[in-house]
Amino acid sequence: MAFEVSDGEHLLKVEASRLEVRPHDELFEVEVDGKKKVVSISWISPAHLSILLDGKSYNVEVERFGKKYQVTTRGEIYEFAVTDEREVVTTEKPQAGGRLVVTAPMPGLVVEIMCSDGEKVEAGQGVLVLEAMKMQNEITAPASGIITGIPVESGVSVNLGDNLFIIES
Amino acid sequence: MAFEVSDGEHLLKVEASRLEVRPHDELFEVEVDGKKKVVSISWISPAHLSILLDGKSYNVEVERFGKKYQVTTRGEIYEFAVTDEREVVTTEKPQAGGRLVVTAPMPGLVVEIMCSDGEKVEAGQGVLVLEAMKMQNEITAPASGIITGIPVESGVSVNLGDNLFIIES
Amino acid sequence: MTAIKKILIANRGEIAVRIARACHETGITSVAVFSEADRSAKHVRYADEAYEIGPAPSVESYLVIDRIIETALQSGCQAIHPGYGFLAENPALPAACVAAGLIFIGPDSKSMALLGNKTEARKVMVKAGVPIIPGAMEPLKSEAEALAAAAETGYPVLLKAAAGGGGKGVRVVHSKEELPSAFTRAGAEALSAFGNPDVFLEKYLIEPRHVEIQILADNYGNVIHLNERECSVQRRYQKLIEESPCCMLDSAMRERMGRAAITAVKASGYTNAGTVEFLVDSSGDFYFLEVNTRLQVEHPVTELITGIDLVKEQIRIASGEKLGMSQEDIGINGAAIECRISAEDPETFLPSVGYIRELVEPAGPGVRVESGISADYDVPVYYDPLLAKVITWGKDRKEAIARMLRALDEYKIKGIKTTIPFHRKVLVDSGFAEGNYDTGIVTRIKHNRTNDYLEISAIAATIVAMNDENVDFVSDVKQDDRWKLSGRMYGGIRSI
Amino acid sequence: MTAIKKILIANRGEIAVRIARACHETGITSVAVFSEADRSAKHVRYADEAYEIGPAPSVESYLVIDRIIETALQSGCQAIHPGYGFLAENPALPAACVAAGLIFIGPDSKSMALLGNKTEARKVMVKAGVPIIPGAMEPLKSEAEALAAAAETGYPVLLKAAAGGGGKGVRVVHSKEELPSAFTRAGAEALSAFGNPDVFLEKYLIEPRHVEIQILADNYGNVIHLNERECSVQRRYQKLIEESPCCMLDSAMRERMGRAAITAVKASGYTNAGTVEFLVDSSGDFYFLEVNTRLQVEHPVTELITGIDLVKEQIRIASGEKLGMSQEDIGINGAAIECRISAEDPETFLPSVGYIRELVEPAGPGVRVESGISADYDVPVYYDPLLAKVITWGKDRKEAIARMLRALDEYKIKGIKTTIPFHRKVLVDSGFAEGNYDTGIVTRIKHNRTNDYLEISAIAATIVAMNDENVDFVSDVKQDDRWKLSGRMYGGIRSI
Repeated sequence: MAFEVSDGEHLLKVEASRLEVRPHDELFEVEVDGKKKVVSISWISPAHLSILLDGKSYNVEVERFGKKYQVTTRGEIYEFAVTDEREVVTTEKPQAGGRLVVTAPMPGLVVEIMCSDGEKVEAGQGVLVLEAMKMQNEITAPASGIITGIPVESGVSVNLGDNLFIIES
Repeated sequence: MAFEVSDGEHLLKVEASRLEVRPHDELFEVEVDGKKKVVSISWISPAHLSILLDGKSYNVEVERFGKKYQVTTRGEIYEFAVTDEREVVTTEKPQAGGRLVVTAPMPGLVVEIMCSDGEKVEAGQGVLVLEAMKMQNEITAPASGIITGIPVESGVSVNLGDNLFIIES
Repeated sequence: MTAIKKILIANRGEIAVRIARACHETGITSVAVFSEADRSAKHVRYADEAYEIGPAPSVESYLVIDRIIETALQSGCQAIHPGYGFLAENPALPAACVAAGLIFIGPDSKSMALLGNKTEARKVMVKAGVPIIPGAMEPLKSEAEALAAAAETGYPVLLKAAAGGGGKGVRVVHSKEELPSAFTRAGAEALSAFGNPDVFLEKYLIEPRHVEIQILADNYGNVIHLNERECSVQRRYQKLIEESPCCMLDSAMRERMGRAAITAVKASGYTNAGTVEFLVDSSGDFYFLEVNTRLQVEHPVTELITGIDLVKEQIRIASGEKLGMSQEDIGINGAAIECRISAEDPETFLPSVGYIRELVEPAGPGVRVESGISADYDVPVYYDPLLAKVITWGKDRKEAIARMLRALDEYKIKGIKTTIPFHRKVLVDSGFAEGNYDTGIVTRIKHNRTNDYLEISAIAATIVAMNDENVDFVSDVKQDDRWKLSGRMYGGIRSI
Repeated sequence: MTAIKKILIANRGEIAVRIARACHETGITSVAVFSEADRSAKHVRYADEAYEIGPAPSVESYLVIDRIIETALQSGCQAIHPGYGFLAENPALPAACVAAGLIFIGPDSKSMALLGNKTEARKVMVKAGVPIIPGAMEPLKSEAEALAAAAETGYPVLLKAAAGGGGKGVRVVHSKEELPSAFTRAGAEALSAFGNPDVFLEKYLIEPRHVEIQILADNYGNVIHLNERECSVQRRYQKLIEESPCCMLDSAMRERMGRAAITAVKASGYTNAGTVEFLVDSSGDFYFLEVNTRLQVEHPVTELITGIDLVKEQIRIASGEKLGMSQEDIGINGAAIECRISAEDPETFLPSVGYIRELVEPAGPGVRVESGISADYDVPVYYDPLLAKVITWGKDRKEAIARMLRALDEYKIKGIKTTIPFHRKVLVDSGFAEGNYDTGIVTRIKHNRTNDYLEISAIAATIVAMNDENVDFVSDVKQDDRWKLSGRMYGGIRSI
């Protein structure tokens, strides 16, 4: 089965099939954009793979943050969406046009609401202040428009991904 | 339920019941030899407990080696057999009198058999040589008697606990 | 001289562990305190004793002086070490210690209060002849006063919490239009972080270098300095990377700054370990910024080049011993650098809290790690994002940097985002590599990504995604065998 | 001078990682080789490249010179670093390197062969005026010859593998009754471990101190020494703890031994890093033991007191550079100590192989760890039991020891038995603490256990046993909730 792997800039077509299971690794035949290679994969932990490809040794850490796979190796970090041919495996849902739901980028405490429901805001304008790890972080409007809902209030704790406010343009 | 905990020299009667489950620890009431105490237990990993007792903080590592619990804390190591009132939970089976089965104390390669089946041996006499991690280890007779079986031969690999030879006295 | 046999550590995280380690090495019993959220934290497990002091929010636990004093007394401690942050610069703690008959491991309440009040401190320095940055000498009472003071020194200006430190509650203001809202926010942050809304204003030097001098002062008037630390790699006045020696200083300038630091310390009657911070402009003129009346986060770089254990020296001074060394005994051996590892997104610096499911700390030649975390640890949202520090030593700066890059490559903290990738970018920056940088460096660093490992990373993402989705990507291996295999590979442990 | 851009590391475990780290810091590409059993080992994951070279037994992989040379050539390496053990003292490897146009990072084949042959080496030393231990100058050809030689020097005597080192194939024989079987076993071990059955005999000094001198020699006749290491904590001629400086040496004796070591090196035409081992008797007389023609396991203690990275120096010398320092540049900064952490029962020293399911390495001030293991790693039965080393530095010996005790307390290797508890016993021994010890110390150390933590340990064992046996020891918490709770506590990971 072929997968499409995208970091936003590049799109790679990756196909992988296991050739052999050995006591300390698995051999895969991998086809990337039409080129075939044999790679050895040793799972050090569920998030940590040792990969040998053409003799090169890569410690690759793969973590899932939300719907993206974040891959770290040799100090570089890539974030990928991975989709397969048959169906969408993981992908961002496209934003509904004209209506933006802004969610909490981290858990924290809402310490101040700077705008009111129905207010017109400019892109970049501060809407509320979220405190986490002793830092006050101003959450700004990602686009100009009208605030059509603020489901939180000052003094409330929110989790990562909780809705903070809605903007319609 | 009360347990008997023995390190060979000391026998302690320990009874534990959980008082409270909290987000980061569990409180137990523990009775040791009749004295009651409340302890806080936080499981850091399945083998690693953080215990608070009378304000003292103990990092306690508990590992099971065979049928014994080996407990390490503050640099001291204790090996316990733990038995409960109703039934034997873990204990060494008593040795069958007059017949000793000597097992491999570690995985290794049998590099030499120094006695033959039916031979009379003295306590401490070398019976075979087991090589592991590049060291040759002479396995000696734990008691005087007659070798009544050597189920291994030179060149054979053995695992921890595999039978090496039998002595009858 | 009072023998200190037992110390309460009024802190958490890596600095609490650091202090407990010094206790362990000197035969002193260490007592940890912890909030409800910290029962399984490393400092609780590390100390000899540990006592719960309240709910998770620090205002209800780590900041409650009475509770800490009471715990120290009940557990039989002779002394309290405050670490940094929390109560470390609150003069009420040393005062409460004196009242309770406890030793405070730090300066006395009076000199701490004097130096903690930035405007009072500046007055003392002016009097002692230590150069200061132009600005308002008093806290600003109103927006109008702030506007007037800014107009006098000229924009850009800095708004700083009078009780602050460590970059908290500091704002740069470029124009009078920005001033009103910045003044309100700075006051609110100052109140929230330090319990005191006072804010003062000073001239903002454009991209100076931040150079500080470590000092040790005993109770008998002996003061020495332990060389400088360069801390110009900052973001929003929060230090990120520190090093010693500073590339800009020659021995003459080091001596001048060291003398100024000693003057500052003597003028304020300060004792124990402390740090005199200066800003240095491109012409080499330096200005007194403030005295940090406590152990600094970055104290290990000084320890590595001098061989002196600063926490042990703090304890010795607090117990009434005289300094065991003089200025001539202090040399510079090689070079050291520190990177602060925080639970923050390496590009946006937004906090990243969560569960650490894999932790591999760097090791090997010249690498020191000070860490407050462990594997299988939930990073709480309540406290500072600093997780750990890596400090490397080299026979010269080049070797120290090479070792730091190696250490960062070895460091694996899985489950949350950390600033590790940010540090790599700074270390390979040509300005940093040449030692030619200032406090503007962070805004100039490019976050360029190479595509060298795009393909291998895409392959890895694909294989993990297939595994996650349980895609049966082989026909000749049964699903059962596959899991058995995985079980073996993860050593019988797997996610549930 | 040849620029070395890529190095094949013909080793495994902690030393392979150590060398790869030096490569990382100097911009050299590192190439690991591995046996089938080592695919997921740390050195394979650490290096930039890695190639499989054969089945698990080292005679079929790490000891196959042709395979290693071929791998070096095919991967485009300019040089091979042998580490210690395996092929490190086999002169066939440097010879094969020369034939293949590769640089061997170590001495040339000729001087290695000369010094590797203990009897030839002794002849050279006698000629150069370096004092040696009385004994037979030739390998023993028969039991009869062994008996005759022993009778001449007088019992006790030592039987040593001519090609040996590191305590392998060394036996003490107290009487002529013991000699025949010991002679047979020593020959067999020598053959198995080094591929050469030759054994020679020397007078056994009763409980001397083992003191060795680290040297560096370039290809231009420049030789310096980097002070001594005391390695008297040994069991069966296997070093367990090493330190520098040695308490017994004053600067005059250090200079005499250093000069003797330099003489030994020059007399044998040796280059690169090496170690001249001496035995020192209670009167302070010292005797040449052997030259270890490679990096030593214990090289980090020298690195910590001199600030010199010995692996980098090895690479520089091998690439044809002159020594960048002279004898006057070498000082002693503080004190350092090393404990070897092996997969062995701490009382019986029987090997303990198995699966490492939890690993916490020590850190903090003055602690260096060199490790070849990681969590979730199966320790293979095929190789040396050395897992890791802890090296601590202190401003004096007392601080170094205190830090080592702290480091050992922090070290957690769960799943197998290790020598960590043994080291604690040595460090608190009064003879060791006073620096007054010799090679007899290990047999004198008591393995006394205190009962201070008996009760808390019994409580812990009970609770874990109840958990293991799934005893429902509460009525008010449902079993389901309990597992949910445990799942949370282990962060969603639990044993299956």
